[in-house]
Formats: sequence, structure tokens, C-alpha cells
Amino acid sequence: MSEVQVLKPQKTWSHLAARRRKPSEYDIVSTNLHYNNRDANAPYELAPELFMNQWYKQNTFGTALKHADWNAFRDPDEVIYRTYNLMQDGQETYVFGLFDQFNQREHDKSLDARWAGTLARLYTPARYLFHTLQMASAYVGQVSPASTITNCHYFQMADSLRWLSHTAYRTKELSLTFTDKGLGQDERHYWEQDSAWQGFRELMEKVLTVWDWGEAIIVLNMIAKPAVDEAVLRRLGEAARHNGDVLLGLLTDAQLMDVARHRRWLAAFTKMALETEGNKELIQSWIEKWQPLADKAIDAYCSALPDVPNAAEAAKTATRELGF
Amino acid sequence: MALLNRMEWYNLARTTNWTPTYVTEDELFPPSLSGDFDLPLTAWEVYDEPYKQTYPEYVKVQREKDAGAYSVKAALERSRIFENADPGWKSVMKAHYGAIARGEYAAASAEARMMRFSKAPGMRNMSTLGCMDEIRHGQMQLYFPHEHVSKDRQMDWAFKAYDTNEWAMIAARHFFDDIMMTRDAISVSIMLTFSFETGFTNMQFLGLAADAAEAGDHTFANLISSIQTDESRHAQIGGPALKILIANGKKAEAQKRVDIALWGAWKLFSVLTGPIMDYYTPLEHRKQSFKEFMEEWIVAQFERALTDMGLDLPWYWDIFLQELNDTHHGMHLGSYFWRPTVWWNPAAGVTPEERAWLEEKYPGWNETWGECWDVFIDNVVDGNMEKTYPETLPYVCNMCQLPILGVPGKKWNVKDYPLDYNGRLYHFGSEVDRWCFQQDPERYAGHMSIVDRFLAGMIQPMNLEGALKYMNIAPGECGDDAHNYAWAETYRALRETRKAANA
Amino acid sequence: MSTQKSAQAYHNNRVGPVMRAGDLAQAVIEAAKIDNPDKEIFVDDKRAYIRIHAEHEMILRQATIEEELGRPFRMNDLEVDLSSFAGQIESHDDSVRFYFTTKV
Amino acid sequence: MALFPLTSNFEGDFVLQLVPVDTENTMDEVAAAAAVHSVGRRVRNRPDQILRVRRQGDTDFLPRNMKVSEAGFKPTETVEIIWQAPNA
Repeated sequence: MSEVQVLKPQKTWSHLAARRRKPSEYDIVSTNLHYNNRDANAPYELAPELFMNQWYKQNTFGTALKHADWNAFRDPDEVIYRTYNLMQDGQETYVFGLFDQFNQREHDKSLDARWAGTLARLYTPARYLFHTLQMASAYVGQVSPASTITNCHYFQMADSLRWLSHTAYRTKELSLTFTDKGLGQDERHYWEQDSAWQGFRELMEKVLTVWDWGEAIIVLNMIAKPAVDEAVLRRLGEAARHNGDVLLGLLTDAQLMDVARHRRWLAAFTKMALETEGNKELIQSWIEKWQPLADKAIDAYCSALPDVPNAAEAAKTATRELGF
Repeated sequence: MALLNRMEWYNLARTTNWTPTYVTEDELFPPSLSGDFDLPLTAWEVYDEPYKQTYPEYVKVQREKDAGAYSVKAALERSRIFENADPGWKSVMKAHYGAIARGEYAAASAEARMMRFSKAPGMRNMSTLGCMDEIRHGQMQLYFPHEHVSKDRQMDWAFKAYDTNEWAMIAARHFFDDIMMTRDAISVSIMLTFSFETGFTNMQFLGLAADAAEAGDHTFANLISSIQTDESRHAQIGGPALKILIANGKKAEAQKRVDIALWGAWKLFSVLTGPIMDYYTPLEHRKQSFKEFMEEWIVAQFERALTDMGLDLPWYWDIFLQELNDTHHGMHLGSYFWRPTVWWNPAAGVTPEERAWLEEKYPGWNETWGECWDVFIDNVVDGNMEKTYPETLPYVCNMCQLPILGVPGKKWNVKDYPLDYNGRLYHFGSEVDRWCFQQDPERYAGHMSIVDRFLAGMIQPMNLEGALKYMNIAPGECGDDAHNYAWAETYRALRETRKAANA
Repeated sequence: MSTQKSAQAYHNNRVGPVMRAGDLAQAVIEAAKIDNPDKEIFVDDKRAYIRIHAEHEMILRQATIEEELGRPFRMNDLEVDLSSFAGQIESHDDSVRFYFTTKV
Repeated sequence: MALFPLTSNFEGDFVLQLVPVDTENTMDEVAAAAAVHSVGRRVRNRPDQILRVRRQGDTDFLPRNMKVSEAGFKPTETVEIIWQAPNA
């Protein structure tokens, strides 16, 4: 070496410096953060044949869902940790403000006892369902090949805990007014035994055992979660309004704001996935494989929902509108 | 009451185990991912996290924490702390961010493993928040150094380090990948949250914050101590898991995991934290010695808590206590001597005043480590700079991936701990490193250390130039003496004085 | 031998919070004294963090801290400045307890 | 003639180092090759002493003119390089 080139400082990380655009805070702190793609032979710095190395080689990097550069994915909302808390603290202040106000107005006492029974059967057991979404998002996040995709899932996981927490809170509160409905007691029984929930339980147990990242991200986000969003948030909210349960209607509206955000990154993701030839057919095949199970779950749940005509059809139609 | 108290609904939010019937329990929670301790779902349902937090509390408290850390950063941005900092302190920041930032982000996925695969519902919820915490730590520790990236190319390594085969990063990845990225949910809870986060993160995030505050770097002190407030919560994920394992007759397995994680953490901190506390931090800003911080955080606080949980002190306790006196001096000398291979500029830290401090904190320093430095200093004073650089590789340990070293000079005790395994000769830096390897050889045996790679011809050409290329470190990034050897002037003057006196 | 000194560090029964410096830490110091009247409270100020310890057990009450702070305070707000702690922890709605189950 | 890697544990130094030698090298040549990386860098020279080679853990030195190929080393095996008064 005669002439040694000395590297000079650049305006941003060297991996972003080639781009023309000034990097945003999101770019600086969110992109290309995984380091398990350095060595195709050993994602992690241990024996290449180690179980977990094989797991990632097979399920993350070996999936049939291909893209030349998943790291190019960007969340259209550019959510970072700091803004997530700003946003959700605001949302929680709103929701707990609702809880506070409706409690002061003795909202629960105004509810019909039959509706309270419906809540015990069709609403409060949802904490189990939301928890399965929390678990599934945690899995897809940890095996995603790009940190920008991972982050969307971890925020979605936290959102699921949010819904679960609202549900637990309301379960307890309702149980103080309606002491004979098994509130806070029978949720597991409903989740495990009641016909309304068995479709969702089957769907989620099976979704939770999809290990291939490509199939898992598609099945969770294009099939299972939209089915939950449409049936258990939107249609349940409609049923609630119809039965004078304004609080639950407002609560599901608030939760559906999270859903709207989830769908924005999902749209960006599917658009990106379609850049690779063959992915469209592959995704279509996964949808065809899983949609019957999701439809069955929607049918079982929605058919039990009182006072929402065509709930199942509306929910199924809405899940298909996510198509690409 | 218009709003319920937390504990009125908390238990419902963590009552989420159900009996799967469309798949089996083992399919839903594969033992290799969940932790194969032969304990059913019900055994884990008594898990009770001692440090409780709910979602609404979380987003509120975390928003408040972020507001504090980011506002201090913004307020101090114009005060040119970085520009005016001692070069040794800049090296502290560079080493810290490079070795830590993306490792913390990776920990989010280790937390996500506990979230998805733990059979304990309380653990799953706490890990959800722990996962979020680690995104915070990764993102903040990229955002804060980024403002310096245009001033100093080495700051690029705050991001870049984890993508390279730089030797210290191989060691860092080997450790973190071993305890958090490739373990089952329960092992992660024991090895990452209990062993590492209730113990060693305090060293880096509070011990170092004390030095940072002394050095006037309030942005950094505030940042890392704020990070540790998250750690102190989610580090509590492991404790109840330990209690369940002990109650179910699995103490030995739990103990083994703690012992392996603790040792690995010790070795990594001996190279990362030891040198920056005892050599890079300007003498007048050193709050305590590295050893004193270790005694405070690891011996007095962590090990005491560990035995309170029903575990024993690690079998290698005496070896560990002895190493507190020695190992990090060797890690410093090694990373300093091989300085072109690190992404920061090590401060030598061996002026007469600094040596007096080292001798006071570590009696015998001058007749051991000092003897090596004497030769080095003579070379600098004499202008024999080629003798102040290496011409070969140090031999590294097949467990911790760090140089195999010991005490030099009058108390020379350097020793290799070899092992023949499946026809291959492995080398270890201590009896404990070798023991760790032997507990699960198949985790480690197929891995190649940087020396193994060199010998296999993966580093070309087979010299320093090739090694630097392999490590992806180039002039402009390569380390050199933090103070450009200005400290050697004192020794030059001393020699002149002596010459004059003898004349 | 200095390793003996290290070994001795292990022989302690001190429990309690390690707080980031600030007004909350000061309130916690005062609350520790009030809420643990029969105990000596050890305070070790390291500038960036402050150890607030007592032998074997320490209880901190939300109401006491609130009073000392002079502003509304919820127990889990402690986390904003609770960087670490010695001993085991037990969290409640309106109090927190640090403790050891064993004595050395 | 073949390149042969050994690990040098040099008396007075603090770290093990990789030292490539040749199978035809004598123990004196091994010691000299190891000294390049320690003496005058971190270990002060002792002009009145010579350097001997032994296996780690042994008290006896290997003969000064023994060849690497005759010593039965395993590749990367650690040898101790020890100062010795010339007439000892």
C-alpha cells in the first residue's frame, strides 16, 4: 500500500451516508439494526450448527418469501420508541379518562343484565385472544429479517398488551356491578369451551405454531389479526352501541386507531413484498390456505353477537379489503 | 373511587394461560425455545414478578423518562462537551456506544423470546415491557452519539461495530449471543435479566455515570442512569423464575446458567469497563477504581442478592475475587498495544501520577504491569515507535474470545488452559472459561476464534494489513494513543533531569 | 490481601434504593427515615447516584414521599429515578419494600 | 519444511502470542522467534541470559538443538519461553 486513504467523518452513519436525503431520527435509530445477517453460516457468534442458528437459517433467511433487501422497509408512520410512548400515553390518558368519567356516571349500572351476560361471554374472554396476538407479534418480530419490520411487530405486541389491559380493567370493574355473571372467573372457560371462541382459538393456536417467518408475517397480519380486528373490535363495538354500552363502543374505537396504524405499515410491507417476482402467488397461496380458518372464526364469533345483522359478512368483507 | 387501583385488575391481566387443544402444549411451547425443564404450564402460573408495572403506567413513566433524557441532551448540545472533553473521555464514549448500542437493541428480541415462549404469563407481560425498554436503549444510544458522527469518524462505530469482525466485537457478540440470543425463554430470564442486568449493567450504567458526572458529561451521565431505571425493573424478570426452578428441584441447572453468564459478563467487562474506568477516565474524574465499583455492585450487591434467592456463590468465587485485581490491567495493556485494531483511541493512563494511583488501588502494580509499561515508555521516549506496535496476534480464548493473559513482571503467572475436544486443541484464558465450554461443548466447539480464522487462511494477507481489512477497520478509524503520546514528555523530562544529575 | 477485602464486601445486609440524584432522591431519603423509624438510614452520595440503605428491610410509602415532595406522587413514579436497588423488592399500590430473607 | 504455529508464553510478558515457526527450526530458533514479539516490546532484554523452551507445566527444558518436528508438538500448543543463566 503506497497511498493510505484516511477515512473522514461523514454527516451520518456510513450505511446511510450514500443516500442523498438527510436522515430522519427514524432512519438514524431504526434501520439495519439486526446483526444476524453478517454470516449466512452462523447468524449468531456460536457454533454454526447450534439449534438456534439453524432456526434462524431455516425460518428467517430460508423462507420462500424473498426480497433482495428487506432492510429497505420503512414504517410509513416512522414510529420510534420515543414517539410511541408520547402517542400511547396520550391515548391511555384518553381511555382512562373515559373509564373515570363513565364510572362517575355509574355507566355500568345502566347496562342491561342480559348485555352484561353477553359481555361476560363475548367480551371479557378476549383478553386471551389479545394475548395470543401479543405472543404472535413477539414471534414474528424476533425472526424478522429487518429491524424496521421487527419494530412494527414489537409496537403491535405492546398494543396487544394495551387491549388486554383495557379488557382486564373492564372485567374487574364490570364484576363489581354484575356479581353473578362469572366476570373475572369464567373467561378461561369461555375461551376454552364456548363455541363462539373456538374458531379464534383454533386459528390462533395454529398461527402461533407457524415458524417460517414469511408465512407467519402474512398469516398473522393479513389473516388472523384482521379477523380479530374486524370481529372482536369493530363488530363487538357496534353491538355494544346498540345495547347502550357507549363506553365499550368508544373503547373499541380507540383501539381501532392502533389497528389503523398497523394497517399502514402492512400496506407498505405488502407493496414491498410484491416487488419480488413469485411473492404474489406465494402470498396468495398462504391466504387461500388460512382464510377458511379465519372465516370460520369470524362466523362462530359473529353469529353469537346480538343485534349486528350481517356481522360476519361485514367482517369477512373487511378482511378481504386488505388484499393487494 | 372513579378509577380502580392497579392491584385490583393486575392479576387478571396476567391470567392468560390456557390449555391448548388444537396443537399440543409442546407444539405451542417447544421445549427447546421455552426451556426444557420438564415443568408444565401450571408450574409456571405461580410466577409472581416482584416489580410490577401495567401498560398505562409504563407509557406514562417512560414518556417522562424520555422527556428528561432528551431535554438534557438538547439543553447541553451547544455546550460543546464532546469537543472540549479529554481525549480519554471521548474514547470512553466510543467504546461504550460501539459495544453496547446495538447489543441492547438485540436484547429486545431476547425479551421477545421470553414474551412468546415463557410458560409464565407474568413473565410474558413483563417481557413485553422489557422488549420495549431495549428498543429504547438501542435507539437512544444511537441517537445520542449520532450528533458527534460528523466530528469524528470513530463515532461511526457506535452503529458499525456490530457488523464487523473486529476482535472485541467478536467477543461481545459471542457473549451476548450466548446468554441472550440463542437461549430458551427461561435461560434468557436467568442469564440475561438476572445474571447480567441485576449485576453488570449497574457497572456500566451507574458506575460509569458516576465517572461521567465527575467528568462534566451530564448528557451521558443522565442518559445511562436513566437507562438503568428500566433495567432495574425488567432485570427482575429472572428472579421469580429462579425461585420456581429451585422449588421444583432444578437448582443445579439454574446455578449453572448463572455461573456461566456471570463469568462471561466478568470477562467482557474486564476488557470494556475496566480500562475505561482505570485508564481512560482522566485521573481527577475517577470516582472509584474499577475494582471498587466491582466490589460495590457485583460483590456487595449482586452476589448478596443471589444468595438471598437461594443460590450459592459460584464455585469459582475465589478465582473471581483474585481476577478483580489483575485481569482488566492485562485487557488494557492488550487493547492498548494492539491499538490499531480498536475503534477508539486508548489512553495509556500511565503518567507517574496515574501510576501512583494504580499502585495505591492495586498494590504491586509497578512491579508487575508497570514492568511491561516501563519497556513501552522507553521505546516512546527513544522514538522506537515500531517496537510499540505488535507484529503478531495475541492468542485468544475459545470461550470469551479475549486474549489469554495473566500477571507479568516479577509475579509472572501467565498460563494457558488447553483442552483437546473431538480432535481439536482449544485454548482458554482460565479454568473457568474452560469449564464454561465443557458444560455444553456443542454450543461452542464449532465456532472459530479470530486466531482460528487466521490459521485457516480466512484473513489475507496474513499480516496486520490483512487483519485490519478483515476487521473492517481502516485508517481514520484505527485507534492510536488518545493523547498522541504527549504524556511521554513527563518521562522525557525525568530522563533529562536524571542525566543532568549524573553529569 | 486485597481479595479478602473484596470477599468482605459480600458480608452485608443492606437493602434499599439507588436513586438518580434529584428532588425525588431527597424526598426518598426523608421518607426512608420516617417510614423506618427504628432503623439507621445510610446515605452514600456518588453524585450521579445515591445509595439509600438500611439493615435488612426498608419500606417506602407513597404518602410519605408525596408529603416530602410536596406534589402528587404515585408509587410507580419512583421508577423514573430508581436506577437500582440492593436486596429483593416487593411492589404494592401504595408502598414498596426492599428486604433480604437471609442474614449474613 | 512446513509452517507450524505455536503459542508463546514468554516469561515476564502478560499475554500468549501466536508464533509461526518452521518444523525444521530448533528450540533456540523457536525461542528467538518468540522473543521478537516480547523482548524490547514489553519485556526488558537480559543480555547475560539465554532463552530456553519447555512445554507448559514441565520443569525440564527441551534440548536447544531439538527440531520442532521432533518435539511432538500439536499445532498451536503453548510453549513457555524461559530466561536462563548460560551456565545453568
